[in-house]
Amino acid sequence: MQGANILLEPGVFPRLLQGLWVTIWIAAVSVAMSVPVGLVCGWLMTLRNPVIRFIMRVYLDFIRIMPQLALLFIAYYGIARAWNWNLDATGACVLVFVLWGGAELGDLTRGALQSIPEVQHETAYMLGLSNWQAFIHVILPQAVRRLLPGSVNLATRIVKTTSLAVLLGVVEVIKVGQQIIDANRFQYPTGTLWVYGVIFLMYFIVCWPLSLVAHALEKRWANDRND
Amino acid sequence: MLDWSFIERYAPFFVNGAWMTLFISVFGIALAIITGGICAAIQTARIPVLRQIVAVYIEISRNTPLLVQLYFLYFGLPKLGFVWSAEMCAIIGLGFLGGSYMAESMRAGLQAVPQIQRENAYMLGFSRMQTLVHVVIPQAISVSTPGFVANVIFLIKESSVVSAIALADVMYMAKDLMGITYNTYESLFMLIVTYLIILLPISILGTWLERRFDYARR
Amino acid sequence: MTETTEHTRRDEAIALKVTDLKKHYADADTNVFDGISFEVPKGKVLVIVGPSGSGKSTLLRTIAGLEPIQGGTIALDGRVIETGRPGNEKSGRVKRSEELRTKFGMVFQSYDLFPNKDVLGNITMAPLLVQKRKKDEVEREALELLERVHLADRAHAKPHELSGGQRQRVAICRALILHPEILLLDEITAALDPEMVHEVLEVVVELADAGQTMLIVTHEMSFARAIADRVILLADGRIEERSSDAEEFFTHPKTERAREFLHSFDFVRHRSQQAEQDLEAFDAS
Amino acid sequence: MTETTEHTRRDEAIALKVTDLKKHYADADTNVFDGISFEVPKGKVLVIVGPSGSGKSTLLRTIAGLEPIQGGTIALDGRVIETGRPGNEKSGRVKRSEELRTKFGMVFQSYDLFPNKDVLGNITMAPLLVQKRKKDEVEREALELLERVHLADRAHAKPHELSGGQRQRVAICRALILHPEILLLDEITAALDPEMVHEVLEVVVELADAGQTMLIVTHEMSFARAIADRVILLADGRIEERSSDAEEFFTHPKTERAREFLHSFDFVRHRSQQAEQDLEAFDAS
Amino acid sequence: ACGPSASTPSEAGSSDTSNTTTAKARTLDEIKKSGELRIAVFSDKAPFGYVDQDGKYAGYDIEFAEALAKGLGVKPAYTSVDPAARVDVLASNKVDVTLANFTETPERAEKVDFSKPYMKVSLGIVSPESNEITDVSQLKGKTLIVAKGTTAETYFEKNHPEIKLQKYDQYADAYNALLDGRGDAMSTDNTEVLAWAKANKGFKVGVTDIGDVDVIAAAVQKGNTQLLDYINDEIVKLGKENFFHKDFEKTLKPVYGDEVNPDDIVVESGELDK
Ligand SMILES: Nc1ncnc2c1ncn2[C@@H]1O[C@H](COP(=O)(O)OP(=O)(O)OP(=O)(O)O)[C@@H](O)[C@H]1O
Ligand SMILES: Nc1ncnc2c1ncn2[C@@H]1O[C@H](COP(=O)(O)OP(=O)(O)OP(=O)(O)O)[C@@H](O)[C@H]1O
Ligand SMILES: [Mg+2]
Ligand SMILES: [Mg+2]
Repeated sequence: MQGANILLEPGVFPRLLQGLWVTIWIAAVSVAMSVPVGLVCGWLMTLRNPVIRFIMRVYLDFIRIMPQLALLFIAYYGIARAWNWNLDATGACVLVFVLWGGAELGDLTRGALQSIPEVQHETAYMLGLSNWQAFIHVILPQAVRRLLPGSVNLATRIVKTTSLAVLLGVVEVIKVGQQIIDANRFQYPTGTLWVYGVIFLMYFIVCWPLSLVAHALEKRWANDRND
Repeated sequence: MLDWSFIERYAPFFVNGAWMTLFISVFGIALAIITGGICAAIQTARIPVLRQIVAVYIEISRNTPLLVQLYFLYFGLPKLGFVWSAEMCAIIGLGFLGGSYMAESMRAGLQAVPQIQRENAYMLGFSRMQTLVHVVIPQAISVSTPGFVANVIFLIKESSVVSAIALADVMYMAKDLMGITYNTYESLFMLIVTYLIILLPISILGTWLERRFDYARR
Repeated sequence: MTETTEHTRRDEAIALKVTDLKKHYADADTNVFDGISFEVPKGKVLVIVGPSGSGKSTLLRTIAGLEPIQGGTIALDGRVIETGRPGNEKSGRVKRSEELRTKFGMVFQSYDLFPNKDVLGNITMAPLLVQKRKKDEVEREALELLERVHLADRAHAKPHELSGGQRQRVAICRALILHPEILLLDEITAALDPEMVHEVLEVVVELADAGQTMLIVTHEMSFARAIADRVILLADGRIEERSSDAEEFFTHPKTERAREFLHSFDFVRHRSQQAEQDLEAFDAS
Repeated sequence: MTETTEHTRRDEAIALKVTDLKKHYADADTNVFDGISFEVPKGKVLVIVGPSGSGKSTLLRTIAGLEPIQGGTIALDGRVIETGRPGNEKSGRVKRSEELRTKFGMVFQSYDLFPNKDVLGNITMAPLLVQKRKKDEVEREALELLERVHLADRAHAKPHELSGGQRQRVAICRALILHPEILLLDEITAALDPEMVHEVLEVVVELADAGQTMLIVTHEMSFARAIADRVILLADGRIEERSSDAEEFFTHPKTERAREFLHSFDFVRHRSQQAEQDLEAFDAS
Repeated sequence: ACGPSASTPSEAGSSDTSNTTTAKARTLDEIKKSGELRIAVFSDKAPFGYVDQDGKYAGYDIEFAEALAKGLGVKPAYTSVDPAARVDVLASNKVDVTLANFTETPERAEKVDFSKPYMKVSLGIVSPESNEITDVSQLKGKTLIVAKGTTAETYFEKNHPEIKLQKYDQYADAYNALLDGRGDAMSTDNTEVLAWAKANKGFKVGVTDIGDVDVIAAAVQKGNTQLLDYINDEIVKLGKENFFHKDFEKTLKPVYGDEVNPDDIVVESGELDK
């Protein structure tokens, strides 16, 4: 058990935290950028135009059916080169997570918008509200409530999926852990257990509160509906 | 353009990789279903202590990435003396992760069966077992199927991570080819095609199952 | 509270007799009822009316064995089948033999057919599984029942293909095929569109005419009036008025409570009568 | 089809006049209605009754502008506000000015309050946003309206904290605060528990007494009888009977169709009368 | 395990097609202007390229990298790579130079341009003392651990298909797998296994030189002669001050001790037979 002392080595913990910061940074930027992308996608998905509909369908289905890791490789090794982009591994991660998060969030948005009963639109019309007023004051507030729990869950999934960044060579928390394991292999032969254990916990500590928030939102807003 | 002779030459390796992916997925998903079933049963029956344990398990499983779970199992646990093979780790990892997702969809199915259906069965004289087999489960399946299918696809996708512990699945083959031959586009192309071949039929089958078990009630 | 005693004629056999029934829900403050007694003679129809929350459904559910009772007894055909015990609130559905359970037929308000079986499957399931009867005999009887409720042509429809009124008629057949001693109907038309109410209630009337013992909870007063042999008005878990002459109850209720209750179903108040004072009240604002 | 002409007294101003209205849904085979005409005098109540699917809701929705019409005209206060054009089935809600829209107040069957606003917020939203009225003035009026529907104490409740009957009363206030020329009510009690029906209908009766012009669709015949100035029986998209004497319509309907329809709401058939033949039919099976 | 047997691609020999399009490399001027020379290095391959206790890059390759950047008057910007990614980071212009113990092979030479060498190696095999592998033939039917995209992988795929390879993305994983007994032996550059076995009790390098003697060099994107010329000049220039021997003293000696003759490893001025 003295392998645990690896965690007390000077520099080890701060470095892991730095690595975790990279993880969180990728996740946070991806989530932040997914929001506008997702809202636009969601709106596009509600349109009746068959061409747009088909494109969005293919986009969503492709993103959904491909493993995220495969998408990361496609983005990092394939797309960047084909389009002559200078995209580093971190950039590729963000790109993939935004495309993925955007598609998923778009689908959530579509679901939320379409789940609002037609009678809400009709009531707004009868009360003389303009389309814009109806959207801002009636539809959006309700859509957001239906959307939020699912979005927080999606954020959790994005955080978890950032772990794949290590396989593109991004120096995030797992990679830092591997470097530490490597550099201390001689003093701490059982360091692997402890370092991976700590990383495991770190992910849990980041994701769990998000799960709790999603749960709480779901509970809080479940009965805040008309039906 | 793509080099088709290259694709022809290496296609068999992707077939092998696909078998590995399926092998890991089938056993991993089977384990996930068993784990999920037990958890869902415990949650639905509200068994005191076990219920809390299940709740903790579900939170841990859902809030940590499979890759880290695998590293921990594959590289971490040996330091405690448990050396499991890569296949074993992959299946356990997938089962551990999938168990919570499966539990969630099964529990949703069980809870969606209205109490009144059980009451009807009681009034008609059904035994507990008859109620379960002929009334509760057929209806629970209807609600569980979409989530269940989504989970199956999700787990097969997640299995791409097992290449990190040296299991020669589809992803591993693609990485390998890219590393040795540097034919990136062809490798990525085959990667995409192989996953489409594995996942599209499952996705279509899933849609069919959803329809099959949607008794379109109300 | 006036608990008038009931006089059942000597020659009337009693199908169901409830004595001093006490019911308490686990986390509720007060008892739903604290001693209720009544009986249903064989072949007769007892209708229970009363405001929402007065305990009508609970009463049917305790009799059916879906809820444990905390006091009193329930007797079927002169045999006590259940005796209340205090403190068993949480014990769930009552343990009754399968045979005993099938002596009560119940139809609920919601359309609760088994969605995974077709009409015939719904009706034949219990006789086949529980009573182990022969398949062709059961199916023949099921088809006869469907004939009676005018649904013979829908034998192979799935529940979701039926209207609400059709589903309720199938639910009645599903209960009838077990030849229950007594049929318990809990607001079976409450969730129906108005024009379907009739087709269902007509079936019930025919059943009553054929001598089926029934205990009916309903909000349809004209139906209650047409079908009831006896009536009970339940309010706040007490029997506020009981009458073995249904016509009398609906036309000349004895208690103030019953008058009030019946009044709330009638809207034959003419505007002219009230207009003046209402106008004042309104226009002032 | 007997289209009796209506005789409106000279001194009655006409609030709403519908002439030769044609309505067709995009993918339906037949027209919902193919030329319907009627009028609602100011301050009067027109009740529309008829079996399910006869087009009652569609009629209200076309008048409200929620559905485009394919023929005929709709006139409000003598001014034609809409003229039908064939082929516009898919064009969605009619483009009407905000001012014109608020001249119609509508309450639907479903509880359609905005769930994200409290009671006061629901009522004051339109006057504040659309009419740009002063906040304190609007809130004062809203509270007065709530007083009238006996909900003054629930001003800050969220919709999900209200019962169905309370929600419908709030929905009525939300429509009233815009001072609509005509109030359109589409089966506003159909989704309510029986004892809540009364509290809502009472409010509507009071409104009628206060002189609010209304067009009401309802299945509650005793309510219809109590409130109607005129009645229309709609069936299969045609006006089968119309009467400017509601009492007459309910007691002595002229057409066979109306008799049939009204009959289906009454269950005052006595068992003894039918018992014999029913018994035979039943016991034989 | 009872899983499907995984035959791996390279058993069919590696392909020689090269039609990969590339993202245009930066010119020297662009590099100077940006103030950064982007270099792909290992971060888990002590003592050649690793991250030290303080989280800084260090090692034999890093010393050279520092010198290259200094010669241009810019700062080095390191990107950590996996062995398998070393070609692609160049092709996709994610870095300017790869300096990650990159062994020159004909296949690689088709995809990237190698500079003059600065090190020479052959492959070594490290195995547990208790079950030491002293000859390649002993490996028949056994499992050999390698890192993906290394010369060891290519060599064994091509020449010893009878040996079962277990491949990891990263060196750290491969070493860990050997420590946990997931394979019978591990192979990579002899310099590397020597260093590793010295530090890990219970492991021994039973085979020190299989395959040809290969050279290790810096690599740039195919056709980037401008940068390549600069590196070659720099290698010659550094050779004059015996830079790589000093590098050896500083980074490798503490690990190898006196057992290894620096001249067996180090190449000065890109001249092999010096
Ligand atoms: N499961 C339960 N737990 C606690 N209290 C309950 C439960 N079910 C019903 N109650 C309460 O018992 C009382 C009687 O309810 P019950 O449903 O029997 O009334 P009801 O007369 O059938 O009303 P309705 O006409 O609305 O169907 C009510 O006050 C109700 O709130
Ligand atoms: N959006 C629609 N598209 C096509 N047909 C419709 C649509 N809405 C209603 N219909 C059809 O139009 C006819 C009239 O429907 P409507 O809802 O107006 O009847 P209703 O008299 O209000 O019935 P209810 O009493 O059940 O409310 C029905 O046959 C219905 O199926
Ligand atoms: Mg009830
Ligand atoms: Mg309608």
